[in-house]
Amino acid sequence: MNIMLHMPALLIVLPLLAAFVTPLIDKLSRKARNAFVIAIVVIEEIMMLFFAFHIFSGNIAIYTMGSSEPTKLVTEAAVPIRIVLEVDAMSAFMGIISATVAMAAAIYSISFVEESKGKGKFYTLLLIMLAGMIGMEFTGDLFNMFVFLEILSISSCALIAYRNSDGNAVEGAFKYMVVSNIAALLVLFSIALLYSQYDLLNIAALSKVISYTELDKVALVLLVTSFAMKAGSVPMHYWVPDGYSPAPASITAMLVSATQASLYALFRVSFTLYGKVITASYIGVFLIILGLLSMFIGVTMALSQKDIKRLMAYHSVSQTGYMLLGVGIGLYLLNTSDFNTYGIKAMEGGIFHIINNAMYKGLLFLTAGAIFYRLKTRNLNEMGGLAHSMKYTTLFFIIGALAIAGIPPFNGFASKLLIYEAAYRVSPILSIVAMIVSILTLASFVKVFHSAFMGAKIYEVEEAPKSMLIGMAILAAVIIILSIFPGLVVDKIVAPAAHALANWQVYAGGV
Amino acid sequence: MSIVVRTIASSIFPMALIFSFYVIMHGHLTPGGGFQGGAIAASAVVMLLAAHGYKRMESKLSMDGLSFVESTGAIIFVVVGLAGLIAGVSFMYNLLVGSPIFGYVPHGANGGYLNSGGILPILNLAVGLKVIAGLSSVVLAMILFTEGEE
Amino acid sequence: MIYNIPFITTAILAVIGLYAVIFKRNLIKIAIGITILESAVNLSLIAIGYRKGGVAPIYTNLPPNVDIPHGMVLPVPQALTLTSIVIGVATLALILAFAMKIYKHYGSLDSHSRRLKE
Amino acid sequence: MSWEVRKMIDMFGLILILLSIFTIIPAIMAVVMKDLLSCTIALAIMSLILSLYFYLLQAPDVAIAEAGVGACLTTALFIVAIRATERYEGGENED
Amino acid sequence: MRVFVSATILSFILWLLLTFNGSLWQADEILAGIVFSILAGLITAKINIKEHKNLSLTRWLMFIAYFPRFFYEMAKANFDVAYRVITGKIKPGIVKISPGLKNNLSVTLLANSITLTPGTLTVEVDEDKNLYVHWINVRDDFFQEHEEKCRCKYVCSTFPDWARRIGE
Amino acid sequence: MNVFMLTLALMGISVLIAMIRAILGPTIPDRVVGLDTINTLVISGMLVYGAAVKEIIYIDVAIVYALLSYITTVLIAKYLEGGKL
Amino acid sequence: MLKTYAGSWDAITWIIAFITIAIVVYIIRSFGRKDYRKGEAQKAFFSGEDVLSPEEMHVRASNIYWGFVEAMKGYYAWMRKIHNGIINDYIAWFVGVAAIMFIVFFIQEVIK
Amino acid sequence: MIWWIIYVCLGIGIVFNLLASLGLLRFPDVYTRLHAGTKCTTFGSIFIATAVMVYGLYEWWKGNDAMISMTVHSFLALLAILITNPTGAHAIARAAYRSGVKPAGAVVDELGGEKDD
Repeated sequence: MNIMLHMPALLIVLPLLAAFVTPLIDKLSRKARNAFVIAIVVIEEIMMLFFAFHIFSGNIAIYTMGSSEPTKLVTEAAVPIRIVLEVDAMSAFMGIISATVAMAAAIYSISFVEESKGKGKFYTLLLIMLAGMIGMEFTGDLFNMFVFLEILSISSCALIAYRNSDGNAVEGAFKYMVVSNIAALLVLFSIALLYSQYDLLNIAALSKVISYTELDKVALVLLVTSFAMKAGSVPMHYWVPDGYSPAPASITAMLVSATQASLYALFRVSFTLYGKVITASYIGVFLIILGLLSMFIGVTMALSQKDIKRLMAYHSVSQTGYMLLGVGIGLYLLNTSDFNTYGIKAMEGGIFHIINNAMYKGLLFLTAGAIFYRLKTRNLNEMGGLAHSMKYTTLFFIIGALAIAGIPPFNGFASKLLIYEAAYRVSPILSIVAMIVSILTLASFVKVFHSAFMGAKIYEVEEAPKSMLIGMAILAAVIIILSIFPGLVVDKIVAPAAHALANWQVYAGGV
Repeated sequence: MSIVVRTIASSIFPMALIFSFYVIMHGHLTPGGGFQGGAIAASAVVMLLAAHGYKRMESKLSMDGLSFVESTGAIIFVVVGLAGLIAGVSFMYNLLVGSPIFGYVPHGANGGYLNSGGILPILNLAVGLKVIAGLSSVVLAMILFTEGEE
Repeated sequence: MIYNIPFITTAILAVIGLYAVIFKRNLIKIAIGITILESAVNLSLIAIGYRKGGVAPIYTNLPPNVDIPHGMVLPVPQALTLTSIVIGVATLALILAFAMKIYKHYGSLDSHSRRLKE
Repeated sequence: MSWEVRKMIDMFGLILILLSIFTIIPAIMAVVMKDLLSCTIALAIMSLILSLYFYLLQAPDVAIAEAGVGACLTTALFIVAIRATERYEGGENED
Repeated sequence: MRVFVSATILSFILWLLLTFNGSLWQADEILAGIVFSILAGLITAKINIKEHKNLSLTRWLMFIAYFPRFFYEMAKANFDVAYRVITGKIKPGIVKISPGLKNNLSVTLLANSITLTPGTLTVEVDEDKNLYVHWINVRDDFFQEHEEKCRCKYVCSTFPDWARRIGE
Repeated sequence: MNVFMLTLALMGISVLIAMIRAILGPTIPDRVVGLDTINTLVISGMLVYGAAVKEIIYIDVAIVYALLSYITTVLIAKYLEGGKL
Repeated sequence: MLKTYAGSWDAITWIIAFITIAIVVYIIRSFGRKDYRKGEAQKAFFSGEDVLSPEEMHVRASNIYWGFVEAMKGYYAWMRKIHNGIINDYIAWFVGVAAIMFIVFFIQEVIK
Repeated sequence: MIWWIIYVCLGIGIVFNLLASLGLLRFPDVYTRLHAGTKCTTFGSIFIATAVMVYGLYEWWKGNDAMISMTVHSFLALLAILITNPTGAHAIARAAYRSGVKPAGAVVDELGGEKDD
């Protein structure tokens, strides 16, 4: 059997199966369970990398579940009952992010949540969350996207409330649940609207026949708004700090890539599903406006926070703004002559920023978790002088902070540079706002660095445990690789993803 | 609750259970399937809980056992799916078509033969197990929470 | 025209559900609102699948002289609705569990009472 | 009532209108009432009628699922939740 | 064990009824029926709390024979209630009767029979298996009677005897 | 005109009246009585509709309701009695 | 080598340049006086008084950027009002954005 | 002839269901409403189910083999109603009494003093 052929299904099924096996192994011994989970996430990562590079070399993988020939679809005239997975470069790109962050988070969690009971459930939910993310990114039809969206949000809600002795955690989880549930219901409603007209659920098949009627417009508005809310863009970002801050740190890192899965869905809908008709809409301008608002409001709110994870959560809103700005410029310029000159560069910047953000934001959340693990507080006012005792954590924090602020050798700078230039070409104001936001980001991380790590030694604490350091080191290593070889990464990984997103015909032609 | 309610609940329980099995097993023939049947059986469990009170049911229902059943159901489901993949066809491929057990799959309308679904009855059963255990344990967990508070 | 009635019902139910979520301060009321909204979406899905004079999409005991694919209502929306109901139970249970926990922590179900700010 | 209108509203349409009314009234009650237990009952009624609605729209599969879930499990969850919290919206002492 | 056997047999009969579709059952249907009946029986024996025990055929036959008699009473009383619905002439009250039954099943049967007969409604069953019945039209001569047997007769004609025969 | 459909429509009126009680009901038990009545009516409605379209499989739904509707009643009764669930 | 729209960016070049500049700076720094007196002469004073201990000197997070926050007081007051943490308002914002988008789409339709 | 049986059964069923609803509306308190609401509907349902059963038998007799299962399933539904409905009524009545609803205009209340658990 050709393993590459079955890879899309395997990548989703493996964490799902592991998730259900974990509680059984948990009954045997804890060590076995930890080893099992780590083995699974590492295998998943390796498989994902192999598969992704297979995809990046110009293939589109299609997998029809339950069919005797999985790569072949049923004919278009037949009812599209079967579940179809379709993986193009963009999906594979998102898949790499999810798998990497999940690997780091799973390794990090070994000692991070050791003291609390019900750890088997923790890993079950984490693996289900991973399966949900990958499923959402790999699926080729809209309804499956809804199902995986719900799987993702249910498991992540349960994980946010994992420390349920903390009132804030439960409250954040409640808010996230209500918000994501309503978003998902409206997504389902718009799927119903689309289905009622075309009798199709497959994204590729739909994108060929979509004709932009009134109902399509309603569906577009609902889909874009819902996914934007799930991605946490201003002014629907309120759940982000509430949900991110009380969750266990490894889960917060996962949540970052979960919101990016929603962002992927947003891009997929606006680029591919409505790719044929998108010139007739203002959706690109809408994304740019959302991006600008997200960047500015996110960063200014972050500046005045004193809870370290809330601060970082607001930064993640602000970074989402960069992605929306970059990809929004691409969408705005799509089908114009400027697209091939700088529109595609903006999109590359936005997409490159997705992987950058997942890595350094994940790393920063993990360092915040390490601080919380030792000090049992998230309040910046009660910290200080940690650089004396937590040397590696400090190092990782510096790497993450410099990367997020866009200080030159790091990857954040590369992606921001791409966005700045293209944005300047569209309108100088966009670029200036982006730069101001970048400066404010640096400023707020200087604040964190100063108040948490600098100063005299106040607390007698030890360095974070080894597994946590390994988890952080993985992400830091990825950041450094991304920083040193930005050209290579953009050429090999990001550009295929951007082109896959920009050309809906390729995706639609895959079916 | 009073004797009357308790007695009736106890007598209805096997009826609801067998009806739920009927719905689960005939999922590919009549309306119903794994989820519906599972919901019925879970409702029957809730009925017992309501009629007898948690205190009397405590020794009979355990969270551990339920979660074991739940995991088993899910694993069966995934493994049956994977079997098709390992056989080299595709995930969730209906392997049993044409085989003597569950094999005979006529095309179009039939009079409702039980063994005409291929792997569908197995999948339905797996989903049923999962749903029974899952929904019961949801209600049980919420009741436990209430109990723990007072 | 008469077959648009389910859609009108859907719209009204959706508005009621959203009203409850936006204007009701009680957390359990919010859960109720979400349930109503979900029912609205389910109803719309089923109504989309309905065809006048169709029979249920079940092969066994099919009435004689019914053309199989075209004499039936659409089966796909029903499958979608089923999934949606399944998910609905899970989310409802989770939301109510969170509401109970919040009540335990803060002694109030009011969404305005004590909350994460800024 | 003209002949066209009368032809349009056949028996099935009449039943659909009735069911729509029956679905909307409990929904409104579930939102408006102060006593959460009453809201739960209203929700149960809504789910019941909704199940009949599904049933009439030729979806017995969904009707069974809605029956199993709406008739018992939703109510059970709500009642357990109300049991653990408070019964009246806006606190016990208010109205 | 007894619970298991009775639940299994009941389940199997129900399964056969449910899957009967005009012609005789297929072998696989019966096989599945046996398997699932046993499963249902096992689960019932495991998690059900048994409140009664009986498995005799004569009792089931008696139960079936009880139906017409009961139905007659029910119909008779139903018209009475219909009359009261229309006119609104009611004289409610809660009375206590002591049928002297010992078994849970027979009490349940009696209580349900009383409840199903319009005009009377079991409100409460106490520890000594006395029934408190809400009666929609309390007859005056009920209070003159002091012997328990006769008091029963007003509320529930001969149901206690039937209940005793079936349940005990 | 199918006589079963007519029956269904007439039973709709009964449901309407019962629903008025469920809405007005001063106490919770009153509303539950309304719910119970509607339950029974809906079950018979399902039977009738199943006969009207000659679909045997529809009767299953009625059985489900007949078995399960009682649980709601018991649950609410349990709550009102004040016992722990 | 990352090619952007207007130019290019290469991290390795940048790092080499950075290291070169750093070495140059270090060399220049090493030209400084080596016989500078340690001890009393290095001690700093704060308005003529001794400096506080490092623990007390540590500026708490809330005080950092106090000036910035103070200067943008109006903006922050407005933001605080919006970020009120009420779940109902979250959904209301969502519905509001959707409504704005609907309006935009319909205006677009009307103009055409 | 068969059809007349069905008509009569349906008619009785509808009349009793309507009466039940009316009684639900007219009676003064929970217990009396229970009399009307639960029992009359059960009685009505028996007749409606009988009509459906007769119809199924008739169809079966006409040669449509599968229709017998409509009769059987209707009978099972009827059985379930007959078992559960009075129990539900009893449960509500008991709960109502315990939650403090007194029978309106009762001439006698022998349960009055004995509110034990």
